[in-house]
Amino acid sequence: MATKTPAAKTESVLSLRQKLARYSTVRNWLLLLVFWEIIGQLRLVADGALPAPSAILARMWVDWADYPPHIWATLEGAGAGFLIGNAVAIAAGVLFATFPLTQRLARGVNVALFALPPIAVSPILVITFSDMTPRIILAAIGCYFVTMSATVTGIQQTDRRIVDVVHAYGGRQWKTLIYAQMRSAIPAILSGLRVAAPNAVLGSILAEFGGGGRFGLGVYLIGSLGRGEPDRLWGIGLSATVIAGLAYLLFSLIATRLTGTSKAVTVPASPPAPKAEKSMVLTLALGTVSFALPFLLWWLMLAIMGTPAMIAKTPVGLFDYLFMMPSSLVSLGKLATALGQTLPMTMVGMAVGLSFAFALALCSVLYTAIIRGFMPVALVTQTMPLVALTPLLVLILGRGPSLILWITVSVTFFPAFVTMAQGLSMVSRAAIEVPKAYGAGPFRQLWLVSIPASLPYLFAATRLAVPRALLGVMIAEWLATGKGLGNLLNQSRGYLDYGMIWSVSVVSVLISVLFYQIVVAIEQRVLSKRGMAPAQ
Amino acid sequence: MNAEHGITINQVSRSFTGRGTLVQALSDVSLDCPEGSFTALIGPSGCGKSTLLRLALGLDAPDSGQVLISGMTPQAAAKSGKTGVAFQDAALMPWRTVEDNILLPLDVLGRKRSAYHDEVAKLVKLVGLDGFEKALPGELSGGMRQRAAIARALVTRPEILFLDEPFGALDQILRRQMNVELQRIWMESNATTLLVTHGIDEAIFLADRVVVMQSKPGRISRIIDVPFDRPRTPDLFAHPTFHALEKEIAEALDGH
Amino acid sequence: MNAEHGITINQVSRSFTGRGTLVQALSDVSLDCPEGSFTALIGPSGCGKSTLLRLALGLDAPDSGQVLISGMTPQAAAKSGKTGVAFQDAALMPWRTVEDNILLPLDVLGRKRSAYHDEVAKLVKLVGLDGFEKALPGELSGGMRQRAAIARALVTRPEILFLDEPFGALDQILRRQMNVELQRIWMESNATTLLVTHGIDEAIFLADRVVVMQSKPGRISRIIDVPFDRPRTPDLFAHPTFHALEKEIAEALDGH
Amino acid sequence: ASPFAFQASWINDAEFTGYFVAMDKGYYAEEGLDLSYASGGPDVIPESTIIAGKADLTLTTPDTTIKAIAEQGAPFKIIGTQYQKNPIGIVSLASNPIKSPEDLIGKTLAVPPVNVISVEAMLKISGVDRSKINIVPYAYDPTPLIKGEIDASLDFTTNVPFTIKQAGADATSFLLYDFGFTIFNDTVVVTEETLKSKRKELVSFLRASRKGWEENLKDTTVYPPKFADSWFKGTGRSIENELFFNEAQKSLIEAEGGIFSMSEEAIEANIKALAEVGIAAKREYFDTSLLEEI
Ligand SMILES: Nc1ncnc2c1ncn2[C@@H]1O[C@H](COP(=O)(O)OP(=O)(O)OP(=O)(O)O)[C@@H](O)[C@H]1O
Ligand SMILES: Nc1ncnc2c1ncn2[C@@H]1O[C@H](COP(=O)(O)OP(=O)(O)OP(=O)(O)O)[C@@H](O)[C@H]1O
Ligand SMILES: Cc1ncc(C[n+]2csc(CCO)c2C)c(N)n1
Ligand SMILES: [Mg+2]
Ligand SMILES: [Mg+2]
Repeated sequence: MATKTPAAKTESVLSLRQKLARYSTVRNWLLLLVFWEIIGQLRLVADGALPAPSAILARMWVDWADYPPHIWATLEGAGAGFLIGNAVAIAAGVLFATFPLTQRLARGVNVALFALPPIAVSPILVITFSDMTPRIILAAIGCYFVTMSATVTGIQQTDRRIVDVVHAYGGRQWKTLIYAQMRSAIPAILSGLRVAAPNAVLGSILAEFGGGGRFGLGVYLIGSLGRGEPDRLWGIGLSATVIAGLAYLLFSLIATRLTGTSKAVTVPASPPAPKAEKSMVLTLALGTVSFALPFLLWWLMLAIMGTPAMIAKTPVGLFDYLFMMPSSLVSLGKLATALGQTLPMTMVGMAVGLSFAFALALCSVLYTAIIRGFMPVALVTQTMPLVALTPLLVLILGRGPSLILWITVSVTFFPAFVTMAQGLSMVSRAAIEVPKAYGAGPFRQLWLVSIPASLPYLFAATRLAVPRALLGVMIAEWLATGKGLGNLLNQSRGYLDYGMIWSVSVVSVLISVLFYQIVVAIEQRVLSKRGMAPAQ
Repeated sequence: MNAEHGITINQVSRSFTGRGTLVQALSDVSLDCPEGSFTALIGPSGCGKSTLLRLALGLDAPDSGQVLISGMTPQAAAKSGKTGVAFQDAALMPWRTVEDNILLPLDVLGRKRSAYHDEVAKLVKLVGLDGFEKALPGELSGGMRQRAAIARALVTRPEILFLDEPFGALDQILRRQMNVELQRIWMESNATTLLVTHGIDEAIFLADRVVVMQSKPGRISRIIDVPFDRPRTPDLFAHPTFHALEKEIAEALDGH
Repeated sequence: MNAEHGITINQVSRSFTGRGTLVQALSDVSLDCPEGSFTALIGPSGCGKSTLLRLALGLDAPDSGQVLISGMTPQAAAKSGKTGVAFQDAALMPWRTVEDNILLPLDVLGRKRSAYHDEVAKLVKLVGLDGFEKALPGELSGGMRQRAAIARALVTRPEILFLDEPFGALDQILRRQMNVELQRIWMESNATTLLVTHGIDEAIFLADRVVVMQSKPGRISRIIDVPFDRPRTPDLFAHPTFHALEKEIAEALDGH
Repeated sequence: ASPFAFQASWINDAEFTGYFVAMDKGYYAEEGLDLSYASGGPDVIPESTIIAGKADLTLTTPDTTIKAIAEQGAPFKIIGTQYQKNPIGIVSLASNPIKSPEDLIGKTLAVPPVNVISVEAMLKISGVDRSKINIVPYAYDPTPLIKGEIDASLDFTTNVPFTIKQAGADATSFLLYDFGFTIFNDTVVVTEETLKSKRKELVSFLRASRKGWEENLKDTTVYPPKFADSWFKGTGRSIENELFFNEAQKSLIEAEGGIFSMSEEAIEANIKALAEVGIAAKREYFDTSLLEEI
C-alpha cells in the first residue's frame, strides 16, 4: 500500500523533474565543454588545429579591445536584416497562406532567393549598394525563406474547427488571421525565427567579406584568416554564435511557453481539404508564370539599378552567352562538366542532410537533454563561416567526399531539424495518448502518431533542406575540392567572366527549383492521401 | 410564418465524395423556422444534421437549393452578429482562457468586451464554470469544455441560435438544469433556435417542433408539433402527452 | 473479489494546479473491480471520471495511492495488450482510414493485422460503419467517429475494457443497440469493464454495479448494486426495480 | 576639391600603406582631390567597382584585367602599377621546401581558384607538367600549410612567411615572377571613360600616391605603427606583420622610373607571360602617358 503524500509535495517533485531536465541540459553543455577542452589540450584533433575553449577564451581576452566595434557592426547589419527580412517574410507568408495562388506564382522567386549562392550575390550587392545595405540585404535574404515557409506552414496547420468558429461569426480572412491563424502559427513562426537568427548573423558576416566597411566580425575574420591562428578564428566564430545563440534561446523560450497552449486539446478531425480541381491549363499557366517571374524580376532589377551590361547579364544576355557566342560551346562544356561533378554529391548530401535532421528531430523528442546539449554545436555550424572552418575540416576529413558531405549536411540540416522538431512538438497530447494507452513506448508513439501527424512539417522541412544541398556542395567545392559548380563560380569571378557567374547562379537555382518541385509533388500525393493540407 | 426573420432552408441538397464513395448527406431538404421559433432536429447518427447546420452558418455551400437566415445569406447573417452557435465539438481555442473563449464572438464581431462584462460572468455561472474563468481548455474536463462552448454561443445574445448537441457530454442533472436555463434564455431573447439533439425528451421539453430526419440519403421524414405551453417545467417529463410524443418521435426515428 | 485479475484502485488522489487554482480532481478514491465485472461510473461533469480512467491507463500518475490492473502497474498492463479503451473524445488519427484507426492498437501491440481481418469487418458492421472503412475521420459525422473509437477499443479483444462515455454522441436507438451489443460482447469475452456514462438507464442496463461520484473534491459517494440477471433485454427499461434504481442513482447524484 | 573614389583590392594592410600616408599627410588634398577610400575584401571584384561607377580607380590583378579587355572588350586601361613584380609566390615550409616549379611535382599546392591560371602559366613557362601537381583551392588561411595538409600555397610572399614564422616554422618561397610569370600586380586601372573625363584627377592621384609611397618606403618601419589605431585598427592583423609586409614589398614596388611606372620592357614581359596562357595582351591596354605627366 502506497503512502499518502500531500499534493503540494508532488508539485515540488514535478518541478524538481523539470529542474532535473534543465540541469541535465546544462550538464551536457558542461560535458561537451570539458570534452572539447580535453581534445584541445591534448591536441587530439588535426594536430591541435582545434583549439581548446580555454585557449579561445584566453585569446579573446587578449583581443578584447578589437571586438566591440566588430560585434556592434555585425549586430547592426544582422539585426536590421533580421527585422526587415522577417517582417517581409511574415507578411509574405500570410499573403501566401491566405491566397494560395500567390504562393504558387511566387514560388520561383522564393526558391531562387533561398538557393542563390551568397558568393555570387554578395559581389553584386557590394557594387550595387554601399555601407550597411549589402549586409542588411544578405541577412534579410537569409531570414526570408525560412520564416516565410514557417509562417505558411503554421497558418496552414491551424485547427479547422477553430477557423470554423471564427467563420461562423462572420469573420473572414482578416479576422480569421488575427484570432485563429496567426496565434496558432506563432510557435511555427518562432521556429522560423530561430533558424533566421543564425542566418542573419551569417548573412551579415558574408556580406562583410565584400569589404567597404572597416568593421564587422566578417571583416575581422578575413583579416585574421591569414594569421594561421585558429584560436582567433574560433573566438570570432563563437562571438557570432553567441549573438545568434542568444536570439535562438529567446525564441526557444517563448516557443516552449506557447507551444503547450497552441496545440489542439482533442485530436482534430476536420474534413480533408477538398481535392483541388486539377486543371491542366491552370497548373501549366501558374507553373509558367512562377518560372518566368524570377527572370522578369531579375531583368527589372537590373533595369532599375542600371547595373552595367558587362556585369549584369540580363536573361537575354545570358542566352546569348550560353548559346549564341563563339565561346558558347566551351562555356556549355564547362558547365556540363561542373554539373556532372556537383550533382551526384548533391543527391547524397541531400539524403544524408535530411536523414541527419530527421534523426535529430526524433532525438529531440526521445532524448531532449542530449539534443539541447547539442544545440550550441549546431549553432556553431550555422554561424561559423565555412571559410574559417574548412581548413580545420580539411585537416580532419581531407578533401574527399566525406568533407563535401560534412559541409553539405552542415548547410542543410539545421532549418529542417528545427522545423521537424517543432512539428513533433505540436502533436496534440490526446493523439499521443492513444498508443500510450496501449503501452506504446516513445518510439512507437513517434512512429504511429507523432511522425504521421507532423508530416506537413516534415515536408516543409524537406522543402527547406533540398535547395540548400546544392549550395552546400558548391561551397565545399569552392573551398576545398576545386571541382564542380562551386569552383567554376569562384574561378569565373577571377576571370571577370560574368556570363559564367550568372550561368552558374541560374543553373544552381534551376536545379534547386527542380528539387523543390519534386518535393512538392511528393508532398501533395502523400498529404492529400492522408487528408492533410499540402503545400500549394 | 415569417421567412424574413427566421431560418429558411429551401430544397437543399449536399453530397460528399469521400474516399471513392458518394454520400448524399442532404437530399432536397426544406425547412422553415419562423422568427422566434424553437426547432429541435433529431435523427440517426450521420443523417446530415451537422451538415445542415454548417450550411445554415455559411461554413459550407449546398450543391443545390438555398439557405436564408433572416432573409440574408448565411454569411451575411453571420457577419451581422445575429447568429450564435455551439458546435458538436467544443472547438475552443487552446490558448484562450475560458473567459476569453466565451468572449471570442465579440472580438470577431468587433464589439466592445467591456459592455459584456456582466453578461460573461452570468454565463460562466450559468454553465457552472465559476472559478474556472482563467482556466485553459486543456485544463477542463470534456463536459466543462462543452459548457464553455454553450456560454460562447449565448454571449452575443443572438437572434438566431444554432446548437449542435450542446448537452451531449453533460450528466443528466446538469442537462436538465441547462434545458431549463436554455428555455428561460430563449423566452427572454425570443431567439429563433435550431437545436440538434439525440435526447427525445430534451427535444420535446424545449422545442415547438421536432423535426425528425432519416439517413441515406439525409432527409426530413416527419415534423412533429409540440403543444405544451411555456414555461415548461420538469414535471412535464411525467405528462402523458409527453410520453405519447416520445413514442411518436421514437417511432418516426425508427422509420415508421 | 479477485484483485489479481481486475482493477484495483487504492486510496488514489490526484490534484491539478491550473492557472493559480488547485483542483482536487480525485480525493482518496478506492475502487475494486473484480475480474469479469462490469462497473459503471457516473457522476457530474468534472468530478474526475476521466482522470480516474487516465490513471488506470497509466497516462497519468496519482499524487498518492496506487492503481493495479490485473495485479500489474497500469503501464505494464497496457503493454501486455490486456486493456482496451475508448476515450471521451474519439481521438481518431485524422490521417488513418476508419479501418486503419480501428487497427491502431494492433499496430501498437505489434500484432499481425491479418489475424484480425474478420474481427475488424465484424466490428465495423457492429458499429454500423460498413461502407465507410476507407473514409477518413474528417469525412465522418461526430457520432460515426465515436463509433469508430468504440470499434477500436474492442479490436484487441481486451480482458479489461475502459469506456469513457462511448455512446455520448449517438442517437437513442443506436445507443440502445450498442448497449445490447456491448452486453453481448462483454458476456462472451468476460472482460472486466469500467464504463463512464451519463446515462443512468444505460448504467443500470449494463452494469453489475453503479459507482456514483461527487465532485469538489472528486470522490465516490455511493456504490449501488444492480441485481438483474443476464442477458438483460430492453424490456428491462420498463421494469419497476429498474425505475427504483434509476431514482436511487439520481438521488445519489443529487447528493442525497 | 574634386571628389575621387578609390577602391582598394584588399582589406587594410601594409599593401596600401602608401595611400594611407598620402591621405593622412594631405597629399591628395594638396592635389585638389577629395579622396574617398574603400577597403576591399574577398568579395570585392575591383574591376566591377569601376564598371559600376562606384569607384574611379582601382587596383587589380593584371591577368584578370587584361583577360577581360582582350576577351570581352572590357573598357579598362592600366595606367600604372603598384608592384613591378607580382608579390604572389609559392610558399612552403622550410622543412618541406619547394624552391622551384619542378619541386612541385607530386605535391599538393593550394591556390585561390582565381589564380590557378597564373600558376598554370608559370608551370608552362618552366616546362612543368600541370597534371603532375595536385592543385586545391586556397582561401587565405595558411593553417593547412602549417599543419602539412598541403605542401605549398600560392599567397603573397610579402605576408605569409611572417605568419609561418609566427607559428614557429620557417618558410621558403619563390615568386612566380622569378620563374617567368613576369607580371605586375595591383595594377592601377581605370575605365576608358574615366581616363577621358578625369585625366587631371588621375594624374593628381598618381602624383599624390607616389609621394605617399615614397614617404613610406623611406623607412618602412615608421608608418605601420602610426596607423595602429587608425588604418590598421581592428583588422585582426598585427603591426609586426605589417612591418614585415612593408619591408618585404619595398623591393617589389620601387622602380627606376618612379613608383607606379611601367617600363616598356616590363610591359613587354607582361604581354609575353600572359601570352603563355593564351591571354592576348596588347601594348595599348597600358597607358603610360599619365605617368609622364606626374
Ligand atoms: N467533409 C465531408 N466529407 C465527406 N463526407 C462527409 C463530410 N461531412 C459529412 N460527411 C458525411 O455526411 C454525412 C452526414 O454527416 P453529419 O455530420 O451531417 O451527420 P450528423 O447528422 O451530424 O451525425 P451525428 O449525429 O453523428 O453527428 C455522414 O455520412 C458523413 O460521413
Ligand atoms: N490537465 C489538467 N490540468 C488541470 N486541471 C485538470 C486537468 N485535467 C483535469 N483537470 C480538472 O480535473 C477535474 C476532473 O476532470 P475530469 O476530466 O476527470 O472530469 P470528468 O469527470 O471526466 O468530467 P466530464 O464528465 O465533464 O468529462 C476538472 O475540474 C478539471 O478541470
Ligand atoms: C596582403 C594580402 N593581400 C591580398 C590578399 C588576397 N589575395 C591573396 S592571393 C590574391 C589574388 C591575387 O591578388 C588575393 C586577392 C592576401 N591574402 N593578402
Ligand atoms: Mg453531427
Ligand atoms: Mg470526462
